[in-house]
Amino acid sequence: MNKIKTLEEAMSHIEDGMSIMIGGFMACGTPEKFMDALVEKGVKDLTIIANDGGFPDRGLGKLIVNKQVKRLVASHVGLNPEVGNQMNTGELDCELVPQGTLAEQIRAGGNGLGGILTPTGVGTVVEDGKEKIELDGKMYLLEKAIKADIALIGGSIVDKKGNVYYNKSTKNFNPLMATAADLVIVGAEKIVEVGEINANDVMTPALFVDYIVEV
Amino acid sequence: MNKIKTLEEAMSHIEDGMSIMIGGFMACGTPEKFMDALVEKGVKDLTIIANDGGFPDRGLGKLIVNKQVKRLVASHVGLNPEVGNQMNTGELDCELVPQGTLAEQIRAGGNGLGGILTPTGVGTVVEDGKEKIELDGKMYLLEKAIKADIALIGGSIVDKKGNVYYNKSTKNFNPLMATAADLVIVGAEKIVEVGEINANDVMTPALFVDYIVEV
Amino acid sequence: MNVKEIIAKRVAKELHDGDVVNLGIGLPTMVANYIPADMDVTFQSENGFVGLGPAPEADNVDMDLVNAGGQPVTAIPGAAFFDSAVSFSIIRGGHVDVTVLGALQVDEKGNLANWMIPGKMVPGMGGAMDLVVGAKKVIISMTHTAKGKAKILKECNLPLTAAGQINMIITEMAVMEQTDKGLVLTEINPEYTVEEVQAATEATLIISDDLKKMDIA
Amino acid sequence: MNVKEIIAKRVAKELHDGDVVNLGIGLPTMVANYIPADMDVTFQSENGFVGLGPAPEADNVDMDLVNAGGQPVTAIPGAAFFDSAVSFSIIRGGHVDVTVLGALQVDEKGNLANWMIPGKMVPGMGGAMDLVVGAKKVIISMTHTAKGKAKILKECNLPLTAAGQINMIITEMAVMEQTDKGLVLTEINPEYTVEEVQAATEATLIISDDLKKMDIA
Repeated sequence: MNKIKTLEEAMSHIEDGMSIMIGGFMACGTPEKFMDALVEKGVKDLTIIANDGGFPDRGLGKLIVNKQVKRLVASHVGLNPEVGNQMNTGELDCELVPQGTLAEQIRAGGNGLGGILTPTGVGTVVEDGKEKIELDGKMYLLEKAIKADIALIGGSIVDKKGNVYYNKSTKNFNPLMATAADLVIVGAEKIVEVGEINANDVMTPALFVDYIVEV
Repeated sequence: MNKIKTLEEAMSHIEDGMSIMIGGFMACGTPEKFMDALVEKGVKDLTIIANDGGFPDRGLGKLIVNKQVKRLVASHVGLNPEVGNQMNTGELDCELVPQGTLAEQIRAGGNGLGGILTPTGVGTVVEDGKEKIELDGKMYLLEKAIKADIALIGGSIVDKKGNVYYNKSTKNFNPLMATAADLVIVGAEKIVEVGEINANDVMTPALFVDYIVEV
Repeated sequence: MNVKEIIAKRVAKELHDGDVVNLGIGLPTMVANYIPADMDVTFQSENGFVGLGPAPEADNVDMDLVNAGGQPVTAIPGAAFFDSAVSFSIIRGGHVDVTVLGALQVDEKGNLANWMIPGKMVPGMGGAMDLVVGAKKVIISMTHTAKGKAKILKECNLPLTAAGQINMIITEMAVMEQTDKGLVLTEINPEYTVEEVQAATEATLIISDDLKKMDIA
Repeated sequence: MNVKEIIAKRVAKELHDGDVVNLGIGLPTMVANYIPADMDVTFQSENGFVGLGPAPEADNVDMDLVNAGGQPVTAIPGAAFFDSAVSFSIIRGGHVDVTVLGALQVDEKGNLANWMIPGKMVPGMGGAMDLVVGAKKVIISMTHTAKGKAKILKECNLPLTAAGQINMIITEMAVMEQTDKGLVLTEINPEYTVEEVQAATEATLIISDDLKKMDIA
């Protein structure tokens, strides 16, 4: 099982209309080469699930500027004005989700939970259309698990088996998304031999990773 | 803020009737000196939340043999026959919980979720008395968050600020329990200076830890 | 081969290159002995790691590294340790390809009972309920009967571990697959007749048109 | 001091030795400048770490280390990095002692609106909804009015970030604490009268019996 692929091989699995989780936080930890490859490939009508809308020229923001995204699920889109513009024109359907809720929904999707009960968003528009459950006198929203067709994550050091190590604040949504998609592709800044990452320090076990691309 | 305490100082916070989470899996990762100290101290009527019932002479099993436990919440008690004995005599109230559910309940307790929806236990006695929720055609049990007064966890390397690093399979329930109790006491196999654990590799951030005891 | 070896060897044939596998305590553990050397199968241990290796030499025991039974083990290169929440993310989330467990009882509806005998033995379910619900394929490996009494029933009467989650049952007498129509006998130990297998089974077996012989050598 | 400095310095007085603090983007960030050197306050950054340090020198920027605004920062010794689920375990789980955020509107019921102006500006809530629900103490730090219009209202008319979660409001004119009875004016900038503060505030202020002067030097 050789998981190491060329950028082209890996991106060939991404098709129009797919749902894609993209790791990173304001482009930190986002596999930038994957963004460029998707822009070049021109796949469209994508549903993107990510922390934020990136910047117009950095991170997944490029896909939005290039009008490849039909739907965006994110917690913050303030640093990419193009998101607001396309929301206003109706070109982009954008669902805003509290960041901690989004993290839990993706985690739940990856670990077989149907959803979680969170107090976040109670008494706000976030609760619209959702089941509210009172437990021991406190009100919670039932937030459902999220999964995707593809997860594109960025890893700082990846061994040839697919074990991933994230440096500093590049971790963010990457380990969560690695569990929650049918096909997980890691953009590796550095590929090392199996055993070079201390087993204690592996942050995403190899079993979650399908393909590795050196970026 | 000096978090480093003597064994006696740390154990002085544990009183009759308290609920205590004890880290470890079949005694691996359990702070054994804390168990011995509690046996010596003789606190009783404890509610213990842990993966298992330990062994009669190792791990939290000692507390059960010494009849200090009123209630045990655990996933497996087969390796400590004294649990079964005390269940039969009515001395011990033992609630058996699927291991993955217990892990999620403790995690939920530590992170402000009211609970989680799991498919585990549907169609079994585990569902008795619990709310069942159907989502997208699949049935889930609503399992509520668990918290405790005290968490006793074992850390392999702990810095003076309280950042914890767990070696190999000692991790198990320890990082989860560290988030879910009012007072968290770490038994440290080795105490190092702040900064000696790489910030990437910290497994329990210091903010979760109240006291550190060298064991 | 003895009974356990026949079962373990047959279970091993269900594993494929690249699989992530969780083996229950006892008989299922023996399956690891029958994996071809060139096949890349990763063993998951629900106490918190993937990359479970064989038991250590007596002079090389590390008590920080145990399996889900609390026994010292080893880890192979490329192993990864994690906490119990991540461990069950792997299990419940469908990232385990095959789980192999023992059973007290199974039935023709795919139900499994393996965690308690009321009033007698209550070891607890440990990770079994999550494994059975979460793994892509659930294989029950066990002796066909217990002290002459059937364990493959029309309906379990012990408390269930999970309802309708079993995919395959492998015993020393036979291999049975759970289908919408019921339990299909797909392979038989050539030392037994179909009638003998059915006689040792309370559940009604559907005999496969393509009934094969189990390898018992 | 200018308006922002007055506010940031006053907010800093609410922090205690050992506190874990999350500072919102913008004005709240300035609070870090007023922490006494001998006080151990740990800053949490919701993108995934505790132990946030000051901005790096221009020649020492590490793009793997950014704050929740995507700007390069540094980490102090003893820092710890984690993923977004753990980050919000810290936040939602009540392990953040104080969160300091800006606001578009607040009201006398402790409600906060700071994440959107319908039809105009929809940046999203980011981590704010979780922070406000989860932190032990929620401090709103903001200018008292916006272009002469009151921001401290009887009732917010923008979409809420959270209902009833605010504990304290600190502006350049005053310090107000949320109580069961309503918004209590506890400190006032000596350059203003109580009447002037009330005039700039739509909510009805309850004047503390022990009204103190804000330090504006």
